[in-house]
Amino acid sequence: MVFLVALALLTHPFGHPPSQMDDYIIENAQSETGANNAVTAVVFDYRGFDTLGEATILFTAVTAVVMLFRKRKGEITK
Amino acid sequence: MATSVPTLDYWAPLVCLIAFVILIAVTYLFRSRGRKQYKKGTAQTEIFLSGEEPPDTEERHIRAYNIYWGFFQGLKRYYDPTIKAHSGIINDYIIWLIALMSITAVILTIVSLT
Amino acid sequence: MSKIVRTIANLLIFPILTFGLYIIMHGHLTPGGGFQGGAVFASGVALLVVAFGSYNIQKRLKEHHLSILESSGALMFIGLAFGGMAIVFFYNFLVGSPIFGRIPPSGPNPGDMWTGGVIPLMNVAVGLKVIAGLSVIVLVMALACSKVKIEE
Amino acid sequence: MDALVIHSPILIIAIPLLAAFLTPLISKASNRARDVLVIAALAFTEFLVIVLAKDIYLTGIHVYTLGASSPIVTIPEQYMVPVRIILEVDAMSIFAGIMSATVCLAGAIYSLSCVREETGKDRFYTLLLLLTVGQLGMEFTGDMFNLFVFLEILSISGAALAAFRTRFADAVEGGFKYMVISSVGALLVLFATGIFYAQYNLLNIAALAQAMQYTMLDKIALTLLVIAFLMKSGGVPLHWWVPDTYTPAPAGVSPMIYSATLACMYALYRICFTLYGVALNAATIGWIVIIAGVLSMFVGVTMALHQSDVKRLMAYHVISQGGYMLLGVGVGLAVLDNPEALATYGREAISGGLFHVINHAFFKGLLLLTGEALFYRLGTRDLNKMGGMARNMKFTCVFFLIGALAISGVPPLNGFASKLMIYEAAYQLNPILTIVAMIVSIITLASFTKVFQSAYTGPALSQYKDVKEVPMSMLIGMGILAGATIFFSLFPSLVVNTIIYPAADALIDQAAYINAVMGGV
Amino acid sequence: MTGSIFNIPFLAVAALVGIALYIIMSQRNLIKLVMGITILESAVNLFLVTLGYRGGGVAPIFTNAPEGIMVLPVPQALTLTSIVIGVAVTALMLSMIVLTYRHTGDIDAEKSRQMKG
Repeated sequence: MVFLVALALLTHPFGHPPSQMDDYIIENAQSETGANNAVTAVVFDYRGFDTLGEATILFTAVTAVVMLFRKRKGEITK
Repeated sequence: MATSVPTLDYWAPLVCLIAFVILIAVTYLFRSRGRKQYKKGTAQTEIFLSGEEPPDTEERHIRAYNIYWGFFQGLKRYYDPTIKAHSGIINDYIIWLIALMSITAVILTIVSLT
Repeated sequence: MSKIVRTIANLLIFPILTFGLYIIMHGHLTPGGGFQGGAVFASGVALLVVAFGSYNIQKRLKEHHLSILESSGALMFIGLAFGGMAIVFFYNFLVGSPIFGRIPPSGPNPGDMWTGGVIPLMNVAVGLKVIAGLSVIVLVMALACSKVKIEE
Repeated sequence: MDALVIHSPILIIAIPLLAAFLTPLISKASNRARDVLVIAALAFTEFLVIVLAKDIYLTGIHVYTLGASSPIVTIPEQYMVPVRIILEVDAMSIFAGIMSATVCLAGAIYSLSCVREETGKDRFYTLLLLLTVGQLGMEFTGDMFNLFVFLEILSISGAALAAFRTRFADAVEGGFKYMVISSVGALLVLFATGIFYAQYNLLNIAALAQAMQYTMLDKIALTLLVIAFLMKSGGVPLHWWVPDTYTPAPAGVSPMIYSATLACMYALYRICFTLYGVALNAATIGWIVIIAGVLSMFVGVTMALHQSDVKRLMAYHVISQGGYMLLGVGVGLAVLDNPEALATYGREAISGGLFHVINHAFFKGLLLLTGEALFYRLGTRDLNKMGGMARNMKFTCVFFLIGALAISGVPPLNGFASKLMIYEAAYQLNPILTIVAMIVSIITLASFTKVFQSAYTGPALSQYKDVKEVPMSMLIGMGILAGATIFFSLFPSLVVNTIIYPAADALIDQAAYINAVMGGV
Repeated sequence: MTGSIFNIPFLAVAALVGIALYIIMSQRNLIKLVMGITILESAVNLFLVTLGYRGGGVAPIFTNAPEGIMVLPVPQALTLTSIVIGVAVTALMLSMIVLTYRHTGDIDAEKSRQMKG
């Protein structure tokens, strides 16, 4: 399986990615969002919803960890 | 077989329900024509087991493990390996995943080659 | 931990926290942003936990205060997203306004703090969230694994 | 009202999310306010889903571009491809959304009294809302990476909820297994997303579907996606986690984890039909799905028959009934590139599978709730120790009977209607499939007879003399699902014509999905 | 370097995936299992970041940027997201292992299991 993936990946050229979507972002990030950092522009503007989801995941994990280690009534039962 | 009638065009649950209600009504009719001779609280309503004492209430209940015992015994050759495969070890789950993934990838590759 | 570790931690903690805040504030200009800065800040908290022990830290830094901070960060973030609701969810409604509204010239430039619309604010919101969130995780897991039984 | 409809795709996701962020703050003030907030948020979501559904059936696919100058500008001016994240809601998505929202509402109402005795309820409700968000997000998104993000939200909150009763060792174990399985699955999805991005520099599903060339790398991505989602939707032989996770999960949550499983099944269908669509080697993948479905049905039901733990038994039925859905849709998938067969029985098969999805979400949710009602009152899940419960818990018994008869496909209940559709269509592809499906249906009835006999009938047992009926809100939660089951039973053709056929057509009609985003570019 | 057969980053990705899958399949220790998942995650992240590289490109940040073409920003954003997700997942799994240890006194997948069959 790994071999198959590796074989397939090797046929893919490295260093020359197709870039129709990213060219738009590099060109227009400054004028549309006003941010110099294109990565931040992507993170918070173009793909802001993903970041909201990501923040939600962190929130979920924190909630879950605190919930797992919450104070319990009584002892642990096996 | 050029066209087929959509299945739900001839499936009418209301008709089925009405038929069911009628059946119940007929059953009730038959039942109500029966004779009501027994009296509650007498020996007529108690369990008769060839004159022996019936077992306690608790023991009269057939527990879950008795049910379909013969079925499992008959299909022992299927059940033994299947239950063993459900090992509950997380690594095994992943091994199945990888194995199935490899098989699928190989099938897809072979199909596309031919 | 030994005295050396504690002294060094005392020395280092303020530069680390300041650096974290700097990364959060300048996320729209330089590499970094809310997540990275928050992680730097939380690593400072982790350093404190390692140096002084989770029990001592927990007396100062209550986990439910942190979780309130985290919720407010998340609310601020989603509130900013709702702010663009007049047009569309997540619309960058501050571009062109007096707050963070300037638009930099295209191409390489020295950078201006007051650009980016809602992005710097979102960075702060996410930064708050990540600081609180990662600190809570570190603290709670350290407490759970410590020998000092304070829950039960 | 108009603005509400336009913005409803995002509001359906954002409102439970906002409520989830608010819950920890509100619950500091009052527990009562928290309960009201949770139920209100879910009820409002349900209302929005229905409003949006009505509009979709009238006007077609809704798109919502996040952060653009207008929700319907999917592609920037003078440009060829979508750049921003786009939510795309068609009849299939809203069908899954209706299912998820309803089940989650019922589960939340049921939970109100079910977890009353536990500590950490603030966290519980937050996670419950987040689980809802994850499902709805997965169903509505039109973006591969966004799909991955919501898949993770769903997995983490689901795993945490499964482990909610941390005082039991098996709860933690179930949660851990679910987490490992889902994180591996999600990483496979992410890897596939990376492969798509490498080739086409696109992340949007519609744009990818248009650009799809079915190269070698695409085949590998297809394998990764199909296997990952097959695992998350509990198909044999990747079903192992299902019983482990469902058994110890708290009651109100089990139906929600179940609808999360169905959301993953939705993603599987979306990948096969919409993302690959005409480019797909449909017969091969279709037969893989069919074989997985048949195996799921058979292994699931035979293992269920053997269980003595009431919730574990029902968890194995989750697998087995999931097989019906895979079979139904798989039959449709296998004939996707054959228009004549598709029109003759393919559409019918897909509709049957989808109808079974929503039917099963309701009656299996109901059954899981009744199983937990027994645990709530008796403190045990072991069938060997139960007996005579129909005397003490009359309503629960009635609800159980409705669910059990529906799942076994006894007419006139809705399980029969959807199974009939699957039988008829599968028979035209291969009669053996129908025979297996019928045998499985019989064994299903047998296994629920076992539960009914050993738990509800029999003489009253002395140790359970004082057992009472479960509290009101648990009955309401079960009542909602039972009501939906009966409604679907009595008016199957109404339901099928209104929501199932549009959903099936939306699955088949790949071009419409692409056009809604690409605008015929 | 462009178009050469030896695409070292992709080879590294494949190697990491192989190592990770081997660990997940063979190690019964739950902590090692989590390590395996983390390595798998690193492999995927490396893969994503590698996709956005353009030969000789600079970071896509305009503040005092040197002249030249820029690498693609989207994969970097995706990787950022997936790293944070990975942290969350790992934290949750480790917490569950701690709880498992408290309950059963063991972190072996076989010895600490409660449910099977």
